Amino acid sequence: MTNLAIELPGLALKNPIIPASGCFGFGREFSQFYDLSKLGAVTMKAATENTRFGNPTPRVAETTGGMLNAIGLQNPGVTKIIETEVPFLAEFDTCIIANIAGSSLEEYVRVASTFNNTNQVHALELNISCPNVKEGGIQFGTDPVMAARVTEAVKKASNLPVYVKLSPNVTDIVAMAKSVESAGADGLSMINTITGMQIHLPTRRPLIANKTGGLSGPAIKPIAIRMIYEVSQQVDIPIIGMGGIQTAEDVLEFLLAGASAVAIGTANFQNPYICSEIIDNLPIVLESYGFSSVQEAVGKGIIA
Amino acid sequence: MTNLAIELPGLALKNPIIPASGCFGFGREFSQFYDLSKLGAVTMKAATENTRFGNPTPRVAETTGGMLNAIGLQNPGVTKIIETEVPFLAEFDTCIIANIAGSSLEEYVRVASTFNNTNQVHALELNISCPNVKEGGIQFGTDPVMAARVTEAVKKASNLPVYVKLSPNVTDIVAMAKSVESAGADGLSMINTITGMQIHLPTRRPLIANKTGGLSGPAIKPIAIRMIYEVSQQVDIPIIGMGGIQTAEDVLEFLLAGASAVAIGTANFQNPYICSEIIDNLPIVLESYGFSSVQEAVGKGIIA
Amino acid sequence: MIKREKMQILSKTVIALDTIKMVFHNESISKYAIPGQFLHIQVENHTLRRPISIANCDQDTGTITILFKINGDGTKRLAAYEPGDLVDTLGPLGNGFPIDTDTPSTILLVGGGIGVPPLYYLGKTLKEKGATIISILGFQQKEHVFYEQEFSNLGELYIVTDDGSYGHKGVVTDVLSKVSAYDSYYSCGPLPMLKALTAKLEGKKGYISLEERMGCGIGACFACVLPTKDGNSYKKICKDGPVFASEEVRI
Amino acid sequence: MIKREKMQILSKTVIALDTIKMVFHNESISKYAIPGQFLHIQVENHTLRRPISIANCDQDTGTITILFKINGDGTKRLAAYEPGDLVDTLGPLGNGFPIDTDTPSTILLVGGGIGVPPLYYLGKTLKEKGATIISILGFQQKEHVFYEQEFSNLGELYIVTDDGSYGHKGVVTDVLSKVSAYDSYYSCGPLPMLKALTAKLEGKKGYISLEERMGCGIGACFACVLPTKDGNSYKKICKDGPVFASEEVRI
Ligand SMILES: Cc1cc2nc3c(=O)[nH]c(=O)nc-3n(C[C@H](O)[C@H](O)[C@H](O)COP(=O)(O)OP(=O)(O)OC[C@H]3O[C@@H](n4cnc5c(N)ncnc54)[C@H](O)[C@@H]3O)c2cc1C
Ligand SMILES: Cc1cc2nc3c(=O)[nH]c(=O)nc-3n(C[C@H](O)[C@H](O)[C@H](O)COP(=O)(O)OP(=O)(O)OC[C@H]3O[C@@H](n4cnc5c(N)ncnc54)[C@H](O)[C@@H]3O)c2cc1C
Ligand SMILES: Cc1cc2nc3c(=O)[nH]c(=O)nc-3n(C[C@H](O)[C@H](O)[C@H](O)COP(=O)(O)O)c2cc1C
Ligand SMILES: Cc1cc2nc3c(=O)[nH]c(=O)nc-3n(C[C@H](O)[C@H](O)[C@H](O)COP(=O)(O)O)c2cc1C
Ligand code: FES
Ligand code: FES
Repeated sequence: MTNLAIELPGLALKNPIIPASGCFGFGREFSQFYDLSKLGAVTMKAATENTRFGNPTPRVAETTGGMLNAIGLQNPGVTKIIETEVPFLAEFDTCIIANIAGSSLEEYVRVASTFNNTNQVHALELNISCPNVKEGGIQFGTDPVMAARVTEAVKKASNLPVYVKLSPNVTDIVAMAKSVESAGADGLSMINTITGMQIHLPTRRPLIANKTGGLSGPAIKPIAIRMIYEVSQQVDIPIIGMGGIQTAEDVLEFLLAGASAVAIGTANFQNPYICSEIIDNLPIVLESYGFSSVQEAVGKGIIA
Repeated sequence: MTNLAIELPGLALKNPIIPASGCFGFGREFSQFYDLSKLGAVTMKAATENTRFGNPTPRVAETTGGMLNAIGLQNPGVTKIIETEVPFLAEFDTCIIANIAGSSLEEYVRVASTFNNTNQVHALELNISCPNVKEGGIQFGTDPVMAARVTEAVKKASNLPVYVKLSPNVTDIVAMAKSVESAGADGLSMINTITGMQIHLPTRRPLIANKTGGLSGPAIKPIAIRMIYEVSQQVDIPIIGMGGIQTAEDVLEFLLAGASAVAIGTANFQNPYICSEIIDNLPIVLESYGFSSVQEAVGKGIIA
Repeated sequence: MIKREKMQILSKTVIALDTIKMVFHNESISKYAIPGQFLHIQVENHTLRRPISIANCDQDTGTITILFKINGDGTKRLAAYEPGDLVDTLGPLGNGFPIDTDTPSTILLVGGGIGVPPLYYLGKTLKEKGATIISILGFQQKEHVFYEQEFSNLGELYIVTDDGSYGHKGVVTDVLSKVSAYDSYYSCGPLPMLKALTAKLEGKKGYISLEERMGCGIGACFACVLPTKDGNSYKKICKDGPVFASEEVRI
Repeated sequence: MIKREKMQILSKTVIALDTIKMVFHNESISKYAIPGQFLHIQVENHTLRRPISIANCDQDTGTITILFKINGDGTKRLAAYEPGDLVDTLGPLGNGFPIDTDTPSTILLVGGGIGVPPLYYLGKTLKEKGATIISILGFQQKEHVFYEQEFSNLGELYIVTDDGSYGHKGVVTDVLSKVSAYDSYYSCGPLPMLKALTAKLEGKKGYISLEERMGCGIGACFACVLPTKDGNSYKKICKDGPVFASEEVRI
């Protein structure tokens, strides 16, 4: 029996498969396809202090091997999420990760501390890397000093483990990771989307109303694997890896690169059953490559 | 008659189509497929001071929508290139761009000045962005101060127009572009490849002997378009755009984003006739979107 | 009940310029689909599924019909599939047109271009339930016209083309004055058409079906939202729509 | 003359475990291809072409045969093509085996696994030119064995399998002592096999065909280089090879 369980700060995962923030809503829609109790955890759509309506549409566009999105953090606000979404997810036997975002350090702190009052959320994911909002978001994610400051402030305000979600839009991802590690991060999530743009020829306008959007999907997988490998060599906190995962084989590649668990985003749009199917396939794939547990595969790439 | 010609510093291009450095060798192999005089220009494989043997093999790997490469600047050295390759290319009625690389500022300068002695090369492309060599290369390409220094030194040493080839592996591409512009660059080439990695599951080793390689192909096109757009808004020197171009429609997208000419890399491997075919299709595509010349389309994206 | 099904193609026909009729066999989706709902179709090597309306459905034979226009790479690839091939589909998605079956009434259908398809299944269903159907269908040019026979079988029909190359010259709103009296209208088509129509028929009871580029198609990704009329809230086209009461949303 | 051709598939046969024989019709490539050359094959939705050796060629009928093993996604997709389909191919590429036709001689062919294919076209050609052929073919297991009949038609044949499930148990070098006298050898197979063989046959005149992951396949991208024996220079497998004199390169 292949052991899929893995223990991360605050997250006793039955398996390493987690739907990625923003690609799974608050779980409701996917609960009609399979029992969410099957999942290692669920990461909720980003929460901000107040209701946000997000960017104008169109908000998504297809690219070769991937897609762009500029949703713009649309969400009902942290209070409503705690009132109506968290209780729904808490019915399932799975961990809940709250993805939090803000336009200022203070907003991050207020959103984080609001989650203190619920005992149904297991960890926070600090989204300092959303490329799709005008203020906040990505600035925190591209400057190591700013990233450390917001991490430290949120750690102080929260009683939950904090995973910092890193942006790949940086020159030195290792510097970012080290900076938030020393600021007290319990873990890292990486990577968020890469800023991109596409122009529609007939109208000469960007295919996304917001001009630029975040690139996700298999196209970015090699970039994710490289960054996770580099970071895992230099930090001691665990990594939740993501970026283009579509199969259980991809999951193993992320584990070998140094991730301890993975998140699955874009693939949910092609196949709403994807997380469930990967959980079914993972033991077979692990075994066929000689691993008897997830834990055993973490960081086992031979990268001399 | 659609006018494909475009005039850039040192380069009176009959059309905006240029094979990208490293994807076309020194033209010999492709000259068996079509007359190289058809091309706007040819960018040669990178030249260093001495012969380089490059990285161990495997040096390429396929990814979804793209590929990784880590050739490692293998080349016969600048003197041999001038002796044997430039005269071959000079037989064709096309412009020649010499891509130059080095491990130190001094090497860049020596390589650049060696090209002063030939009057067959029309411009230099300063490759400060090769992610596949241990020293030099990418350091110059990720630090605006270093980039400006090498640009300035090469400009001083050379009597040719200098196009600086930018790396996308940076937090702030606009800062890089502005920095080399004020250092005297005559134009920009962008983007070079994005550093990535893939792990082969059966061996648990990277698919490329050098561990990481540079990601190219359609997968990176949205990143290229975004960066070219951003930079073109902030600099006054022309841009040679590249990254995933496969069709004449793609070329128009790059022009709309702000490129004045384009380079075609990875697509040459799938179809050795690609540059020739794109040159044939470009007038039709331009016309069908209402442009009567290449010049007219440059920067005409409506990106409010 | 949304399902992910491999639907088998029974037939493929070109019914107008770049316009394809494709009939599938699938017991499950054909059983549940109601007029106005759509399918989210996966074509090979594309990241995102393509939303396509259900143009007809037969529970007895277990068949589903779609009509689509070759627009970009995805629909081009879809059009290249052959009878016998299986197509990965998520459906039926969204809320259909509300069908008031209590009082027999007269219904106006207004379709523009590739917005026509869902109205056929709607008209057929309404007629079966006893309603009188009047249809106005607008197309660019003669070569784009399709389903004329099918709609004229439902009742009174007006066809308009932008250039007058077939039927009346003009846009759908130009013939509104010609049609007999009706109780409510249902419309699907390009946004400018829907804007003009709902403005002109302000106060009339009406339902419109909207399009937006989609990610998930099931309400999870927030790609396809639009504001409600009051601007204080929003709706998801894929889940809350694609059909909305005309006074409900701001278009 | 390298050409880019759409080659039509005439037939497709499974000849061993995951091993496919595919016959194409193409007048142009079949006219020029010599033993040891390869094709660079484009499969849909893959960035890079796949290099596959020419296993046989018939100028009269204009046919070309390849034998390939399903290895990863590309060869899996290639194996899914059907007779009648057109396959985008660049070829013939590389330099073939040098064929010394002046003095009739005895030739040893040593093939391992999916290195066997080019040796068949070579053996056939050499035999036609009057040479005596001895072949040693190594496979993993019984299920992998192919072209036994074809090679035994050429002459003396030894088949070895790693596990002894067919023919001799062991590796190709284990049966070298059994074969009759020969003048030179030609080999293609996995690198460890080629290393062992060239070491054991040091001093003998021999040619080996090498593999490396390729970009362009025509000598332009420097993806497929290997050092010459003296270490002072390099060769491109796609253009200078894939066949090299055994003393020429460092493997
Ligand atoms: C609810 C709904 C029902 C529809 N019903 C039909 C129908 O019955 N017949 C028909 O021909 N078309 C219909 N459409 C439009 C159809 O979805 C698009 O024509 C199709 O997605 C274009 O895909 P493509 O790959 O050919 O174009 P591309 O432009 O290459 O597609 C790129 C991306 O944009 C999206 N996209 C492009 N155009 C549209 C559009 N108009 N609406 C939504 N997304 C778009 C694609 O889905 C894809 O994600 C419907 C759209 C919606 C939202
Ligand atoms: C000159 C030459 C002749 C060959 N002749 C044959 C033949 O006759 N029959 C046969 O079955 N195989 C042959 N091969 C090996 C064949 O090219 C690979 O099996 C094939 O490319 C694998 O592709 P894939 O998509 O199935 O595997 P993947 O692993 O998915 O391929 C990923 C990438 O790696 C490359 N690659 C993987 N394995 C090899 C390999 N062994 N050699 C070179 N590139 C590789 C692929 O081309 C592709 O670019 C030959 C290789 C070379 C270089
Ligand atoms: C439509 C969409 C919405 C997203 N929204 C969020 C979000 O709210 N918060 C966040 O941290 N990441 C968000 N992401 C990023 C994903 O969580 C993930 O990091 C990224 O998409 C890479 O994974 P993938 O390639 O598997 O999609 C979003 C991605 C997509 C495609
Ligand atoms: C195999 C290979 C070799 C390359 N070698 C060089 C090089 O020597 N110098 C350079 O400036 N860029 C080099 N590049 C980068 C390309 O010139 C180009 O910037 C990049 O590949 C993006 O374009 P594409 O997506 O069209 O390939 C190389 C790219 C590839 C794929
Ligand atoms: S498409 Fe995802 S919410 Fe509508
Ligand atoms: S594959 Fe490009 S040089 Fe050999």
